[in-house]
This record gives sequence, structure tokens and C-alpha cells, in this order.
Amino acid sequence: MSSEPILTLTNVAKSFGGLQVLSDVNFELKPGEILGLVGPNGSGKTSVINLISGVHQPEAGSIRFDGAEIQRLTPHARVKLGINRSFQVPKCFISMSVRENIEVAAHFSGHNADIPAILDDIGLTGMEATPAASLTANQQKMLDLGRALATGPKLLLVDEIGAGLNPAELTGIADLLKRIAARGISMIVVEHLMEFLNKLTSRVIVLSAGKIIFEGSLEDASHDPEVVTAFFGGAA
Amino acid sequence: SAPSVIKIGTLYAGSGNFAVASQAQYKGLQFWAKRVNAEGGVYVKAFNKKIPVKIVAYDDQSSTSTATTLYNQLITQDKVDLVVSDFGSVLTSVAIPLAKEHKMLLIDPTGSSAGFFKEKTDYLADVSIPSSAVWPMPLAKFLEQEHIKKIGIIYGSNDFDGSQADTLKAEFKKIGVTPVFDHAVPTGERNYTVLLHSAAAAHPQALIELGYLPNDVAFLKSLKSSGLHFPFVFTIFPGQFKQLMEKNVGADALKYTYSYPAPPMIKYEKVNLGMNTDQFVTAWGKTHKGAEPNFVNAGGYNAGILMAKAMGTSPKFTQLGMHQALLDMSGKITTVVGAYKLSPTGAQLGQRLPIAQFQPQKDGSLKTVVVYPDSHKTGNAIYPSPAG
Amino acid sequence: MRESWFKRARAGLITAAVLALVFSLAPNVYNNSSLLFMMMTYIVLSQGLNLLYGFTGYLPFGYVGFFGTGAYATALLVMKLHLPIGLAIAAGPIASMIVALVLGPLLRLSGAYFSIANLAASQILFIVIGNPNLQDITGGPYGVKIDEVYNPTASYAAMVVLVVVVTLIATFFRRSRFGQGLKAMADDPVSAEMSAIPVVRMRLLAWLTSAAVAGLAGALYAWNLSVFYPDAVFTLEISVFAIVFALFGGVGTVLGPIIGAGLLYALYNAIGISEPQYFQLIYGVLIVGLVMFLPEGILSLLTRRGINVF
Amino acid sequence: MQALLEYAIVGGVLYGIFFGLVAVGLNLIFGVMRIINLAHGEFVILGGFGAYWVSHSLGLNPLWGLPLAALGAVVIGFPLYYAVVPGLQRSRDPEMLSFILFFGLAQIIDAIISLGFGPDQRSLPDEALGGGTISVLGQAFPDSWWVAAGVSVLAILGLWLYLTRTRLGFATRAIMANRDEAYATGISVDKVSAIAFIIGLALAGAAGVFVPYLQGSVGPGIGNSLTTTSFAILIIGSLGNPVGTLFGGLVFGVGSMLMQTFYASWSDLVPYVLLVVIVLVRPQGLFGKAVRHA
Amino acid sequence: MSALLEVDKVEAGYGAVQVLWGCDMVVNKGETVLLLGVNGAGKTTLLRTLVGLQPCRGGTIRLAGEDVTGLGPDARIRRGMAYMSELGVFPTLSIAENLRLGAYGSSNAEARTRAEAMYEMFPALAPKRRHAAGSLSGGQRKMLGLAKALMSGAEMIFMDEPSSGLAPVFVSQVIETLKGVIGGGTSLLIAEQNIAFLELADRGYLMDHGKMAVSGTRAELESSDAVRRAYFGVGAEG
Ligand SMILES: Nc1ncnc2c1ncn2[C@@H]1O[C@H](COP(=O)(O)OP(=O)(O)OP(=O)(O)O)[C@@H](O)[C@H]1O
Ligand SMILES: Nc1ncnc2c1ncn2[C@@H]1O[C@H](COP(=O)(O)OP(=O)(O)OP(=O)(O)O)[C@@H](O)[C@H]1O
Ligand SMILES: [Mg+2]
Ligand SMILES: [Mg+2]
Repeated sequence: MSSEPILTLTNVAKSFGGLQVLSDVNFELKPGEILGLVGPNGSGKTSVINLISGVHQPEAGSIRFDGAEIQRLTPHARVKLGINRSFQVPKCFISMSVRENIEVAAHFSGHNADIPAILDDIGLTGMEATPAASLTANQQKMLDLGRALATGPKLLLVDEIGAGLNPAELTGIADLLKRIAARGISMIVVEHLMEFLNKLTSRVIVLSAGKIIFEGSLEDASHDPEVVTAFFGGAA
Repeated sequence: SAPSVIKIGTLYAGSGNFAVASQAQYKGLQFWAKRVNAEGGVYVKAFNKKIPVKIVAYDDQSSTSTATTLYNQLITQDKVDLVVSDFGSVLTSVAIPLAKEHKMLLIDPTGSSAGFFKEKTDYLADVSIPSSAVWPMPLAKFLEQEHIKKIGIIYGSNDFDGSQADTLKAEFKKIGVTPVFDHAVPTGERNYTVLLHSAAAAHPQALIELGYLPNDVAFLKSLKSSGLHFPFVFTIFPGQFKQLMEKNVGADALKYTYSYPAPPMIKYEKVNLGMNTDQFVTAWGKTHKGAEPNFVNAGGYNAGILMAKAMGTSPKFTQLGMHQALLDMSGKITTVVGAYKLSPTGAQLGQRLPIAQFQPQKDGSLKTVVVYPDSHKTGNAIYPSPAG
Repeated sequence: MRESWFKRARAGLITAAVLALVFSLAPNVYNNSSLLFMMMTYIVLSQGLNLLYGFTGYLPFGYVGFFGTGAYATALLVMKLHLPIGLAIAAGPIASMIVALVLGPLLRLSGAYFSIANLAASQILFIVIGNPNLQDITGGPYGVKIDEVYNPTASYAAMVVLVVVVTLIATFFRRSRFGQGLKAMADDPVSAEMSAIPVVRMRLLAWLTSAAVAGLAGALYAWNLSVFYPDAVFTLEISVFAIVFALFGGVGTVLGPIIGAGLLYALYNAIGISEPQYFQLIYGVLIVGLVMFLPEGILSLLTRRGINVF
Repeated sequence: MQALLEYAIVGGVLYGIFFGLVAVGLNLIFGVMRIINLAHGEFVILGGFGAYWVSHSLGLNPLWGLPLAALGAVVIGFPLYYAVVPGLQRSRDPEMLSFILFFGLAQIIDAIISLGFGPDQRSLPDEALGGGTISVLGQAFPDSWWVAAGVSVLAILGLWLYLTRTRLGFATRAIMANRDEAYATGISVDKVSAIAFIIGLALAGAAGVFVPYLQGSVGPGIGNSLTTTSFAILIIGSLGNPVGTLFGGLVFGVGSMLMQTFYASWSDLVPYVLLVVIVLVRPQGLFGKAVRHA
Repeated sequence: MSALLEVDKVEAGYGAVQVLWGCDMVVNKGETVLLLGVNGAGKTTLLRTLVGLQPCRGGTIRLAGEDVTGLGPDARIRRGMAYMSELGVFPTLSIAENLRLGAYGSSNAEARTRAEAMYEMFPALAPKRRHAAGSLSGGQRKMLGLAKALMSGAEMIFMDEPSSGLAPVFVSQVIETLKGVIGGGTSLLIAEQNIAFLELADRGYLMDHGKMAVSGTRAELESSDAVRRAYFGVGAEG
């Protein structure tokens, strides 16, 4: 595995209707690495994922993936290059069954996905025929992840998949993400639950009000006064 | 052998754009049927006896696609003996190829589009109103006679109004007149206020509005409420539906307006087929609770008597035979709607409508004064019309 | 495992064959061929609309615009350039696809905004084509007349072929990955992009296909009618009927629009012929009643019992 | 030229305000219940015939058609709402289903009007609304236009106040924004929607009272074009916002009148071209708010 | 202590699928009850049924002794219930309007004071009060939803995962806030997965496949094997 970064963001900026949501975002991701992305609510984490996955276009800066600039590409083109994501608010194909949700992604990405294995990963084995509409919110999030896995990603962007799960379930997800990473898939994981992140990675980036205020180990972050005030609060 | 009943197929519009006129035409046809049946039916020469008539009618809702299937239904399922088309060019248009295909003579009371009559045919006869290519001739002549040269025209974007405007403009051109104001408006136009203002800015001596009935209502109402005044205003429908227009726009808005007066407003006393105008009005009143018939009622009735005459003279009871009979009558007959003159292409060239003006009387009523041509003239035009 | 190509298409092939048979033989039993022709036209239009609405969720309120464009393209090529009718008919769908391409940006809109913008677009086409200023090009309000090529038998046969073709296209939409991708886009376009579905391109493809179907239907209609005014091929009634028929049968399926159009159009005529005086009233009451008692369309009678409708 | 321009603009403003009223009821019903009321134009016409009846049979001023429209909206709207709307809402795709249902309803109303009043147009006497003219910028317009525009502004303003200043109105907007959440907030969704439905019909009927003045006459066949124009206007202004609809009406009115002054035969194009251009530039309409998708 | 909410053998579901199978539950006045259960156990469904958003197919629900089973959500909320859904806000209305709707039954003055308290509690919302709720980030929406529920001033508030998706700094704030609410005598029924909420609870229920598997005081729950299994996983840290 080369140590060339698989993903590089350089001076990325984004605003919505006059509100500067991200400014001067710079970071790199090595192949196979898991990066934690944390920050208070509304700090811009989802926006970073939206920019990398192509849901939104950056106003400035560049995004390089696997050696090529991608910020002009459509989202589906980026999926074909190997970028995929889950959504904070689940977005399944609700008129389809669980299985179809995954099949569709596998087919269009041209990836020869092992669907039973994916169903097993996301804990929906036995529910192949269930309509996605009748899954719980958390199950839908898992299905979202399954859909992403079915495209054979090299970089997976995971947006708050642990929200609303109990510790036992969180442990299960952490194990799953580790297994996925072990297949050589790089990951950016957005999460608020520190114990959960701690199981996955030691490197985090902390966003606050659209700027990176910290980059380093999780341990150091929890001692950084700026991070503590912005993110952990008194509970740190 | 002789059929027990002669089936006449027709369509009418129970709703939609053409409902008013279409139902009027249908009533006229029904009126005729009732009368012949009261006399034991229509005399058919081929069988040398009277046979009762039966009208088979469907509602096309003013829709051409519905009309297509229903014409076909009349021809192929009901196997009617004659087809009478629905009112107007739009609902007649789809029947023309069908009639030709099935070799049926299409009796066309009111489909007057010049486009229908381009080539010779045995299967089309416009019987009750003149082809729109000749309809406006008297108006052009009258304006020429009165030396009115500054003319404004507002017309609807449809075949009926458009071809009249074209004919009119072509006639003007011959005498070197170009309209000072010339605008087509959408057929659905119901708001003439602003348009009237623009027209006034061109200071025409005469303003001619060519539209359908609702257009004329809206136009005259807008004119009245705008406070504008033109020395000469012409619209089509007051001459055909005077009562309705008086009710709708008020006598006040109609005064001094010019129109084509149609029977029963003008009278054809000497007819050689069917009733004359007075008889028609009286008879109609008897069967319709005293109501006065309008022009389209007369048109429907007229279609009936011409068909009857064709059946009564054609030696063979065939479509071609009846068409020939209709052609043979051309130029020899005058009916309640005037002289009848059929061209080989099926166009109606007789029955030109005169020009009349609605002149207010002392008691506030409006008198229809025919001002052109001289043969029908009952008074002089008041031109320019007094303001206020 | 996915079934073979033939297995997936079987239901469609059977449906198409049945339709072809029924409409080829029907004129022998019931020779009001205009009615049968119109019924096929509405089956085609409802199905064409279904291709777009049933699979992408975009309801083209102005679907008649493509129909009218096809009709006019054909009629004008015959009238002005005296093209042979076959060529002129081929131009119908091409013209409507060109219009669809120009209107492509409307697909950026969603829901009601799309429907009504599309309606506006069809009105624009109508007003432009029927405008007296363009009389020399389009015939304007005077309409068109191509009765020299009038051929009810041949145009009827062509419409039977079109019914078959459209049924097969719908089968493809219903049973292929392409159609599944369209449904995914309808559910959630962002997620669809994340499934590597080229959303914009596929939506445009569905749009063009649907437009071409209407254009071809219009071309054949023009041929069958041969004398008509702009109104006859641009009236909104055609859109509304196609939508009502398709929805009534059940969109997103192949059979729904066929059954919906066949049944409601037959009823429409049955009432019109048997009860002309109260035509509109009865038809209205019937439609309201059907919706209230069968709110999910005819096919819901089956789906409610868990039967997967083709 | 100058005078013509001024005349077209003043006329367009009056006409446009009136069309704001024609469209606003549709907006309310569509915004709250997601019902595509294809019978909207027919309800407008019913209002027109109501005014005609009041004026011809009862000999009253046609303006009595306004309270009659309100009364009619309650009498028709209340049972109609409970007969069809809750059922529609329970179905899988209420928006589309309403399309068919209200198409059928439009047929019924059209038929009833035709059977009851016959197919011809009816007009109302000008004198009833003044019969004179009022001038602004030296441009005279009939009294009836001013009355129509005045009533329209008041009605739309009233609706706006209702939606923004009253509890019921606020609840109405909440239902437009998210029906499920409205239930969860304790709003009596059915009651509030029924009221909105009735108000929507009443506004349509009220607009109908003036149709004979601004359109010359009222007849059974014009429902379709009123419905489509209304849809165009409400989308120009954006869903759910009565002030937006008023603005949409103004854009339509002034646009049409200017076009009529200079290129009369193309004036029909105005609402449609405006609509297409506006939604392509601002996909949520002039007054709409965008929301995020991821 | 008297029972405020009594749930007796409640059954509910979606279409052909039954989800709740005879749930019994009591919430006393001023009490905070935690509702636990794995993904898909039926917590959300139960809360929706209690507030009337989901039809109750069997059993009874009583609020302060009155049978409310047959009432619609509006009537129940008028009687003193409030519900915070998992994700719901009014996306096209502004933050301020969303809050005002939270206090739908209250007077303007009251709503204003409460809203100010909410902006203080959730400072992230204050600068956006005129913005559409639809533009908020996931966590901001959650805050708004919570604030909306608290605006009601209801006696009995149901909360569906109030802390999920919130940054730690806000989670602790929410807990502090809720302590204040509880102090004011409000009863809470909270479906929540964050262990930190255990410190708020007087009692709790564990749901499993639509049934009440375990119930008891906080201490009892903490020591229940079933809870430990479901909540922390077998052999996981305690
Ligand atoms: N709209 C629906 N239609 C059909 N089934 C549904 C629907 N919503 C939920 N279900 C089913 O009901 C069951 C209970 O779901 P519910 O949302 O109540 O669980 P939950 O305990 O809240 O889970 P979570 O922790 O994921 O929020 C699940 O099996 C789910 O699949
Ligand atoms: N499409 C949009 N329109 C308007 N504002 C937006 C949009 N997308 C994001 N924002 C704003 O940008 C800011 C950052 O949002 P983002 O969703 O990236 O936050 P986040 O860090 O993911 O928060 P959370 O942890 O709550 O999910 C927020 O203030 C949000 O309101
Ligand atoms: Mg986020
Ligand atoms: Mg839940």
C-alpha cells in the first residue's frame, strides 16, 4: 500500500445563502486510515461529507481523490471512483425491499457485490424481502451503509451512524467498521460518541463553526481547551 | 325496399366552447323533424312515399376527438341515412375525411371554413351559412360605399374569425385601404379594455371586432364600461343572437352597433322552400313556449328542409343521388335563411348577410335597421354614431 | 439469482400479443374503428405517461404538448414538403424529442412545480403553433389538412403496432435494472446518485422516451384524422384523460394504464352513446365514485390481496 | 405611447390583483391538503352564477354574491371535505388521487351548471357596481374593476392576516409544512384543514362574483382555463403564500396587458412564459423557501 | 404518588404487521421513566400510540384517570401530553415559528417567555430564529425538536431519543435542562439509548419484541441481567 494520501482537501470553503459553513478546510487521509470528524452540532461535519461525496460543490479549494481532482465530478462518477457515504438522516429507497436497495447500488456501480455478506454485515439477514419503509430509523441507517458497501468503495464516509444506538449495538457497529477498514477501505467517521470513536481510531479532526480547530489524537483533543469548550463542554 | 324510418345522424355539444350554438342548431333540426313527422314523414322519391324521420344524436362535448368516434358510430353502427355535422368548422372538420372514406354525404349546416372547399367532392354540402371566404363581402362593400377608410380590426385567432379578417383585408387592399389597427387576439380573450384603448389611439373611423359569441359579449361590455367612443363599431353575433346579446350586454351597449342581421331579424318573405321568416317565427314560438328563434335555429331547420327536398327529388335514395339533387337545386331556391347556392366543392355561396345597425328608439328599444345592400335596405345608417 | 431475459419479459410479451390480437380482430366485431383507434391512442398515451410518472415520479401535466408536436411535425412535413407519410411519421417522435430536450431543464423542478411548468410549456407550444402570425409556417389557426394521405386502415394498423411497442417498452421499464434505477431515483435522487445511478442522464432518457411515445402517437393520430385544428391535438383534455386513465389503472405497472385507459375510455363512450343527455354528469359521478371506493386504482383489487401485479 | 403604457400598467395591476383572488383559494387548498383541485375553475364559475342568480332572480346587488359564496362554500365544502379528503389522505398518493377525483367533480359541477342554467353566458349590469369610471394617472377604468381589485386585496390581505396572525391560520401553515408533525403538536388537523378547504372554496366563489365584470360574462365552459391560469399564478408566486399569489397575479396581469397592448395575439403566452422562466430561475417560486436535501 | 399515565395491554401495528403485543406501563406524577430496548423493539411505536399518532388496536390508555384511548392526538395534547418525535420539525417554518407551535395551546406571552428560555438553553438556535428549520443541521433539528416539546409546558412529555446526534457538550446541557423540568413536576417518558440518561430516571422499562420484558427502579434495571444483555451486550463493560 502506498502512503500517498488517498484524499486531500485543500482550502475548501462553502457557504449557504451568505452563511459561511466551511472555510479553509485542509486535511489528508491515508489509504486504510480511519479519521474521526467531530465538532458541535452545526459545525459543518455533514457539509464536509457532502462536498467530498459531491452532493454539494465547494466554492473554493480542491478535493483530490486517488491522485485526481474530483470536485467537478458528479456524485455518481465519484461513486464509481470509489467514494461512498451513509446519511445522517437515512435515505433509503423506501418503495423497495431491503434486497433491492442493495442490488440497485451493486448493479449501477458495476461492483460484483456479495449481497448475503453485506446483509449479514448490516444485520438485516432474513429481512431481504422487508420493504425499506417498514424498517426503524436505525435499520434504515444500516441499510444505507449496506447500499454504500455494495458499490465497493475505497473511501467510506460515515455520518453519525451510532446516534440512537445502545452501547451493545455501538460495539457491534464499531466492530463492523473495523472489519470494513481491515479490507483496506479508508474511512471518515463523523460521530459524537467518544467511546465509540475511541474504538475505531486515534486520529481526529475537530470542526467548530466551519473551521478546523484541532487535528491530532483523540486523547490530546480531550485536553485541548478550545475543543473542550466547543465540543465536550463541562462533561469532558 | 323502403326503410320504415329515415335515420338522420348528428352530434351536438352538451358542454364546452360550442355548446350554445351547437344546441341551437340541434334544436332547429329537431324542430324540422317534428314538423315533417307530424305530416307523416318526409317524401322520398325513390320509394315514392312518405317515411318518418328519426334523429340519432350524440353529445360530443365540443371535443373533436369525441366527435370523431361519434361520427364514426353514426355511420358504422347506427348506419344512418344522412349525417348532419355539428355546429361550426372545428366540429365539422373531423367529419369530412370520415364521410369521404365511408362515401357518406356530409350535410354541413355551419362549418364554413374556406379550407374545406378547396377541391371538388361529392360528399360535402355547406347548406346554411356562407363560406367564410364570402361572408364579409357585404361589410367591405358597405364601408367602401360610406367612404370609411380608417379601419381598425380585432379578430380571434381561429379559422372562423381569421378567414373573415383575411377576406376583409383582401377586399380593402383592392381599394387601397390598409387597416390603421389590426390585431389578432387569442380565441379565449375575454378582456378587451386595454386593447380598446390601443385601438382608440389609432383613431379609426370604424372598429370591427370579429370573434365568437363570448368575445363579442366581452368586447361590447368592455367598450361600454371603458367610456370610449368609436364612430362605427361592428361585431358579428348581435345580428344572430340579438335577444341573448341584449340580455347579456344591455341595449345601451348595443346601440348604433352594426352587425350582420340574420333571419329572423331580416325577413325573407318570398321563399320557395319551407316556411318564410314570419311563418318560421310563429311556428317556432308555438312549439317553444313563445320563444323567438335565432339564426342558428333557422340554420338547423334549413338543413332539414334541404335534405327533405333532396330526398324528394333524387330518383335514387343514395348518397350520390342526394348530393346531385342538392347541386341541382343550387341557384333556384330561397329559404328562410336566404338564397341557396352550392358550389361543386361544397361551399355555400348564397345567403349573403346584409349589414344592419341597431338604432335606439324613443321608447329605449333597439330597432334593427338594414342599411346595406339596397335590396334589403330599411333605413339609413347613422354615421358617425352620436357619443354618450 | 436473476431470472433469464425471456422469463422477465414473458408477461410483457403475452400482454403485447393479447393486445395485438384484440385490436386486430376487434374491427370485425365492432366496426367503429375511430373508437377503437382512440382507445389505442389513449392506451399508448397513458402508458407513455406511465413511463415517466410511474417510474420517475414526474407527472407531466402538459404531456399533450408532445402529442401535438408529433401530430404537427407529421402533418406539416406532408403538407409543406410532401414527404411520404412513413418518413413524416418518423419525424413525429423526433420532433417531440427535440422539444423534450429543449424542455430538459424543467426536470430540475420537483413535484407540482414540474407538473405545472410542463403544462405551461404545452400551452406555449399550442399558442405558438396556432398563432396567426405563423400562418405561413404552421397553418396557424387554420389548422392542417392532409387528406391526400388519409388512410384509416393503415393508420389503424400502425397504431396497433405502436400499442405493442409501448407495451414492450413498459415491460422493459418494469422488469429491467434500468427501471429499478428509475424507481430508486424517484424515491431519493441523492441516494440514487450514491448508488452510482447517473440520475440526470437516466431521467432525461425516460423523459425522451416518454416524449417520443407521445410524439409517435400524435403522428399516427394526425394521419388518422388528416384534417384538424391546433386545438384538436393540443387540448389539455388529452393530458387530463391520459393522467386520469393511467392513475386509475395503477401507475408503475404495465397493466395498469392499459386497463385504466381501456376501461374508462370504453365507459366514456358507452355513456356518451347510451345516455348522451346526462353524459358529463354520469361520467363525473362515476369517476368520483370509483376513486372513493377504489382509491388505489383498479389493480389495487389485486395488490391488496398480496398479488404482485405486472 | 406613454399613455398606452400607463393604461396597460394600471389595467394590468387591477386585472392582476383580481387574478390573485382567483388563484388564492387554489393555493390554500393545494398547500394545506396537497389536493390538486381540478374543479377550482368550476367553483369560481359557481360564484359567478350565484351572483347572477342573486341579481336576476332576487333583484339584489350582485355583491350579495359574496356572502352567498361564503355560505355556499360552507354548505358544499363541509360535507365535501369529510366525504373525500380524509379518505384521500389515507391513500398512498393523495396528491395524484385528488387529481382524478376532482377531475370527476369538475365534470359533475359543469354538468349541473349546464343543466341548471343552460350553456350560454350570463353577464351582470355595470350599474350595480357604480357604472362610472375612476381614473388613476389619468387612466380611466370602470368602477367594477376597482371594486373587484379592492375586494380582492381585502380578501387576500384577510387571508394573509388569518394565516399569520391567528392561531388557526398558524396551525394551517404548520399543516402545510409537515402534516405528521402537526398532529404530533396537538393541532386538530382535520378541523383546521376543513376550515382551510371551505375558505379556499369561498375565495374561489368570491372571485367568481367579479368574473362577469372582468371577463364580460360567465359561462359553464371557462372553468378549465381559469384552473390552469390559477395554477400558473400560484406557482409563480410559490405554494402556500397568499401574498406570493397576489404578486403572481400582478406579474400575470401586468404582463398580459402590456403584451396585449403591443403584441395582442401573443398575450396568451404571458402567464406560461413567465411561469417557466421564473421557476427555472427560482425553482421554489418567487416567495418560496428552499430546504436542504442531505 | 398517583399514576398519571396508565397503559393497559396496548396493541398496535402497521397494516398487517403487529408491533406492540399487550404493553402495560405506569408513569406517576412527576416521575421520569426510561424506555429501553434494542433497535426495532417498538419504543417509537409505543410512544406514537400513547400520544395518538398510531391507532390503538387493543387495550386502554388513561391520562390522570381519564380514558383517552379513543381520542385523537389533538385532544390528548390538550389534556396535557406532549411528544418529541425522532426527527420532526416544520421545515418551511422558521425556528421561532416552530417554537411557537410547540406551545400551541398557550398564550402568546407565555410562549414568548418560554421561547426565550429555550434560546438560552440552546444558544445555537438563537441566531437562526428567523431561518427555515429545514436548513438546520441534524443535531440542530434535534435541539429544535426538544425545545419544541419543552415549549408545551405539558404535564406528561414523551421523548424519542432526545440526545441522539447531539455533541457531548449539548448532551450534558440537555440532561441539566431536563433535571430542571423534572424539578418542576413534569412527568417524562424517555426512549433513550444514552446511558447518561439513567441518572435522570426513577424507573424504567425494557421492551423486547413489542412486549415489556423487564420493569423496575433504576437500581433494579442496572442490575438486571436482561437489561445488561440487551443494553450492554453479553460480557460487555458495565
Ligand atoms: N411505518 C412502518 N410500517 C411498517 N412497520 C414499521 C413502521 N415503522 C416501524 N415498523 C416496524 O415496527 C417495529 C418497531 O419499530 P419502532 O420504530 O417502534 O422501534 P424502536 O424501538 O423505536 O427502534 P429504534 O431504536 O430503531 O428507534 C420494527 O420491527 C419496524 O420494522
Ligand atoms: N443546504 C443548506 N442550506 C442552508 N444551510 C445549510 C445547508 N446545509 C448546511 N447548512 C448550515 O450549515 C451549517 C453546518 O451544517 P452541517 O449539517 O454540516 O453541520 P453538522 O456539523 O453536520 O451538524 P450535526 O452534528 O448537527 O449534524 C449549519 O448551520 C446548517 O444550518
Ligand atoms: Mg451532520
Ligand atoms: Mg425509535
